[in-house]
Amino acid sequence: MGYFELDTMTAIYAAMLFPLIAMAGNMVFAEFKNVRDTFTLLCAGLTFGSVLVVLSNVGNSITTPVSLFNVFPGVDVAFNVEPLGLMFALIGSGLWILTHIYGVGYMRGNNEKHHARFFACFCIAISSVIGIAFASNMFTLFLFYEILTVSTYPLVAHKGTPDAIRGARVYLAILIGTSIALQLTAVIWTYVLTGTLDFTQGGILDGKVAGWIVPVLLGLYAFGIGKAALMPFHKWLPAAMVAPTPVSALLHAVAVVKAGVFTMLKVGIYIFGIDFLAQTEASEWLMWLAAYSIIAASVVAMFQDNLKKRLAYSTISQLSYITLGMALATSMGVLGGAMAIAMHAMGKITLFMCAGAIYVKYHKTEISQMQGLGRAMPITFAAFFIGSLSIIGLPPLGGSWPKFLLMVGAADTGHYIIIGVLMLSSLLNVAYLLPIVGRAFFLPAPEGTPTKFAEAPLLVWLPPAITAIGCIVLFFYAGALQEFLTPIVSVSP
Amino acid sequence: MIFHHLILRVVTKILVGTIILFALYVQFHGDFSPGGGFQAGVIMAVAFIIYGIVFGLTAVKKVFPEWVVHKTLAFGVLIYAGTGIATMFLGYDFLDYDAFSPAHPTVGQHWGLLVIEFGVGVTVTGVMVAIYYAFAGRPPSISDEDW
Amino acid sequence: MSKLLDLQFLAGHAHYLLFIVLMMTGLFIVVDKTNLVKKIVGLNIFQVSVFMFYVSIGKVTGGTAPIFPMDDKYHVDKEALVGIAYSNPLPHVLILTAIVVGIATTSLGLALIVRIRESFNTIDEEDILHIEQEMTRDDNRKYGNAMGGLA
Amino acid sequence: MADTAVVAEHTLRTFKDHLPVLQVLVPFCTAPLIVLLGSRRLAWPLAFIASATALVISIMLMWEVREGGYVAYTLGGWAPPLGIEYRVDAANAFVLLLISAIGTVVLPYAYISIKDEIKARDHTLMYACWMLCFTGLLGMVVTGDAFNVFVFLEISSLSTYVLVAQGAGRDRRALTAAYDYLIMGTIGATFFVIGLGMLYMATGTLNMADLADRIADQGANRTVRSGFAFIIVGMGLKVAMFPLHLWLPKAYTFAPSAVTVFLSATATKAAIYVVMRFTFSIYNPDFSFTNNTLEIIFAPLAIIAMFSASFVAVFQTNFKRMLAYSSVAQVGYILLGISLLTETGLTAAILHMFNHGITKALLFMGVGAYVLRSGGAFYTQIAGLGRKMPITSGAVVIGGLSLIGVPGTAGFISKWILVQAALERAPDNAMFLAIAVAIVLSSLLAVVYVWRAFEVLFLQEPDPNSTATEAPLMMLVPMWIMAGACIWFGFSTEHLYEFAAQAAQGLLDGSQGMMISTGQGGAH
Repeated sequence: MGYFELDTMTAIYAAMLFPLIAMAGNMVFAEFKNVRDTFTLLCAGLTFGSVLVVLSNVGNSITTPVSLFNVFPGVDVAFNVEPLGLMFALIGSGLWILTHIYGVGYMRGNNEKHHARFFACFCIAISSVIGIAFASNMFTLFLFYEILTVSTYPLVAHKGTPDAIRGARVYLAILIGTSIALQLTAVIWTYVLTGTLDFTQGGILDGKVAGWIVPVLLGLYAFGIGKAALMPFHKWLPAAMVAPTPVSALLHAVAVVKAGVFTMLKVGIYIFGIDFLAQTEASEWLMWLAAYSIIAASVVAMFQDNLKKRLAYSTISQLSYITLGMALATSMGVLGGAMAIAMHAMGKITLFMCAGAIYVKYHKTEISQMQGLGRAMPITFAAFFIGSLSIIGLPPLGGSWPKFLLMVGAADTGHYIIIGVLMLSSLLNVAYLLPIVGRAFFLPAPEGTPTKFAEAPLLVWLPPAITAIGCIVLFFYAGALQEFLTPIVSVSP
Repeated sequence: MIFHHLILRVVTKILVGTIILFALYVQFHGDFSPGGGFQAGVIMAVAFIIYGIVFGLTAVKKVFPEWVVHKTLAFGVLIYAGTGIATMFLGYDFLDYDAFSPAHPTVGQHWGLLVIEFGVGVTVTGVMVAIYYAFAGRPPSISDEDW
Repeated sequence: MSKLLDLQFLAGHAHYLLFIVLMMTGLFIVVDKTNLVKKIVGLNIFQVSVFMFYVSIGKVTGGTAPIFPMDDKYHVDKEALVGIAYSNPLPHVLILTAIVVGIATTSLGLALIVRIRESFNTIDEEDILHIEQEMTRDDNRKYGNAMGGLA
Repeated sequence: MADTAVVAEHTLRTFKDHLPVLQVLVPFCTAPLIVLLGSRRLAWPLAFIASATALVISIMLMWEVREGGYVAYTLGGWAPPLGIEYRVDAANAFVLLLISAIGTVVLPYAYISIKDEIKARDHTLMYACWMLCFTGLLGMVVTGDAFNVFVFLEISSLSTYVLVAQGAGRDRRALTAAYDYLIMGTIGATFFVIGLGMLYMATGTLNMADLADRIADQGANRTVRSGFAFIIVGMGLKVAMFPLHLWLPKAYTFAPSAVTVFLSATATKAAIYVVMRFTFSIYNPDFSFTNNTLEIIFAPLAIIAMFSASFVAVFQTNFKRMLAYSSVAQVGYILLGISLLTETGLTAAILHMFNHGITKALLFMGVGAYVLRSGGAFYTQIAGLGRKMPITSGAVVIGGLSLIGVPGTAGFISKWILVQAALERAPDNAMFLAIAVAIVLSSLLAVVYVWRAFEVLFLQEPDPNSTATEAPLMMLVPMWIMAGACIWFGFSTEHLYEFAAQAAQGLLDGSQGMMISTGQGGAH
């Protein structure tokens, strides 16, 4: 098939271009909703296809950066492929298809306004996610990172209600604020110190800096990457829950937050270098902070009654796993973090989609209102159940592997307390996720709650079902995934 | 039109001509003795202004209508710039009067200077008269709309 | 300067002192007077001080006007040139330009004042300020609650 | 006729040599021509042709000096330092390009906006003034003679006062704005002249290059120093350097939209160029007093401006006024770049001059479009116009992002280089780390005030009985040209950057910078 003979760079550009085409399509066909949505779906498929082409061309090797154009001497917009980014791109574009289907069902079932604008911004966000995934230097990454922030703002503020606007403000203030005030400083500082921003195996800072600068710089990055929702810069995530569920599902369970932790990993691996971090022990404090985030966020999640808020806090704690993996500065830890990106994405999107399904059908947002709803929406809640198990990390579900790897990593470095932390957080996960399912299935339904089978529209319950199955499938392919990711930690000569 | 102040009017009528004559003298003598466009222009303007003061604005505007004043002052600037452009077309620098008679630069300078001073004079006259019209021509208080 | 007050020095720089006095007077008028026309007058005094400053720079002791003596056939007569010191004409020329600019500024300023007088019915800064504050208050009453939400 | 052919041929051969003077001459001749023809229909085309020609000329000049060195031109064939000399090197070629480009792009926009905002009887004179202002700004930049700078400065200022006063048709406060500007501007210009007088006393010359040499020879003495003080203060008024900026917000707010666009993008920039020229080329930056002025006075003032002006901008209820205050803040960035005294810093300053020029022009054009359609720039009046005027608002969004300095826009590049410049000096002095932080923090304030405008535009419900429709094409095209420039220079800056670096080098070489000669201009 001629299509697969696309060379890698073309495929990358294609993967970034198709969403933009889809956006244009949304603008053009704004009025004809069926044409518009099918067109977008088509583009989503093509995007995923091009990423697959990249996969089939490159496999898990690391390609040399190709510069699109030079911005100013020493800094240029360039792309390359490496396993971590490829995985991220796969997740992003793959789940986009599902989310789009789901989104169409949700927006129509919920008769929201301004569909065209909504999907258009969505497309830009996806495009910038691909850009982040394939960025080969910090400048490019930062560029798309900011585009992602700006393009998701209209999505969060979509409803246009005062509290939607307020939430969007918090969202923007924290993300832009941290990224400009801290991350940008860090990036430029790195550039001044090393004269380059390219992601290179083993890091670029090694030997360039020492002493107090290293932790400070790491801090600037860690807090500057607001999308990683590291405490105390996590508030935007709950705030962003005012957005329509598809947004929460794709962006705040997959694209945006994962972009954050992805950046975090990239910085840890390719800017600082694991070994450099290990010997300078600059990431020690970050590890403890992450551990704290994990526990604290889980605890907060327990007391949230609003389902989406609870999921948001759980996301915060799960993200800190990945930060933790980076902070452990061991290959195992990093691998664990990298895998967690995939696993958590799959699990969390399931949960969010289920939440959306419940909202679409019965307009229930509070957990306390969901008693006995399971009889009415068995599929949804089954999917929810699987998703939560995966988040908790019980075999035979994908979520169990990253936790395992993280523990191994912690054991390697002799941080046994961290193992305890991970255990504890799993218990907390159980405590705040399973009761939802339990209430839904086993508690008697109060008056007015429908009891006979009445699922949400097909387009709304199908995607979560698929992702739920995905959670199970991933469990068996975890080994392969780990294989696939190993090059990122093996320092090349 | 004011009819009193006989002496003023008679004297003015005599003076105006003299003033203009003097202005012309200053103008064209300016390039090798004190004087030149600026002074000449002001003196020339004085002739019109004094006429206006004594015989009223309408009278002087008959002699030297406002639109003509505007054209005049623009025209003077163009004379000035035109001279420079002419020298450029002759292949010399802007305002390099040698261009006018490469053989005897002094003569060239002489003519060039004469022309641009004339331009300056014309402009200054125009500007001075224009300023006088602008202020004298305004009734003390008038609402913003109807002017 | 050993002496506290060096009269010779002061005498030698009298024109600078004068220039400074004039300049300060002008500036003071501009800042202090509320009458717009007086401000323009102050501005003129201020500028004139600078003109004087320039002219005084150009003076060469015993120098005369820098015009070549000519014989009746308009040729420079060489022997008349001998031993004549000329003042430096350049500052004067520059100042001629500056004066013209000054005139332009003054007339423009006055023109503005006329228009201000026509639309505010006063040329006193205080009153104008009050009127404008009133206008701003009106604007805020009309459009003020347009904070586009809290910033 | 044979000799005309000869003349024509001769002219063609020397056209290139005349570029520096033509740059000024073309608009200068257009102004009286417009008055002379006195035709409302011809005024605009003439003005546009003149600006376009000026743009072409500036590009050709830029091309000639791209390798460094300079093009010199002697007026009236009097050799410098006696005669007036025009001298174009990388630095002023860059500014010339900025000014003429903005002037050319803005004019089509101005056609509609002026038609809407100004009484028809004033149009011809309006365009004449516009041309004079254009002439003055170009002249200030192109000339190599210190006093000539003053003359052109006054030409541009006087016409600017007139242009600002034209806003009286909409709001009588334009008159007082113009008057205040006149008083302050004249004081500034006069200070500048005093400074020049002192320089002339000390050196006996007014040619910039010559000045540079002689000052370098005789070193610093009291006259030279006080001259510097007068010049900086005088130009500071024109630049709207922080404590001297009071005229700017009022003038920009009440001037006609088109005029505001033109001034905001060019006037301050030309003045900043003069400051650069004097501090770096004429006054050798090695002089301790030059140094101190920059580090002890410029830098703090710049930072105060960045914060206080941005802070004030946050609380404005009028889009136009908000942008005016942000201009003061942005000037702060530029001055900060200058005060860093490194090549990177100066490059950042020059780049920011350019980027801020196009960004602000774009934003003010957007405001003008809103004013045209909804009759005012107050937030209540423009509420929800984002949906009614999507194309305009799209451009405004790009401009706003560039003002914040979001990656992918021009504003980001210059901010990046500015921070980089500050950080480069951090090792030897920790204060610069603080400065770097200050820069990024102040751009957070920009986020706040820009985003408020965005929310008003897009998230608020439009006034139900507003009849606002999309702006006419003749306005949209210039806006989108600027928007395109904002994006383009946000991605591929290398040539711009190299040229700015070139200019910075030229300036930093001080007097030597003005001595190197490759291209000698001037016929014969």
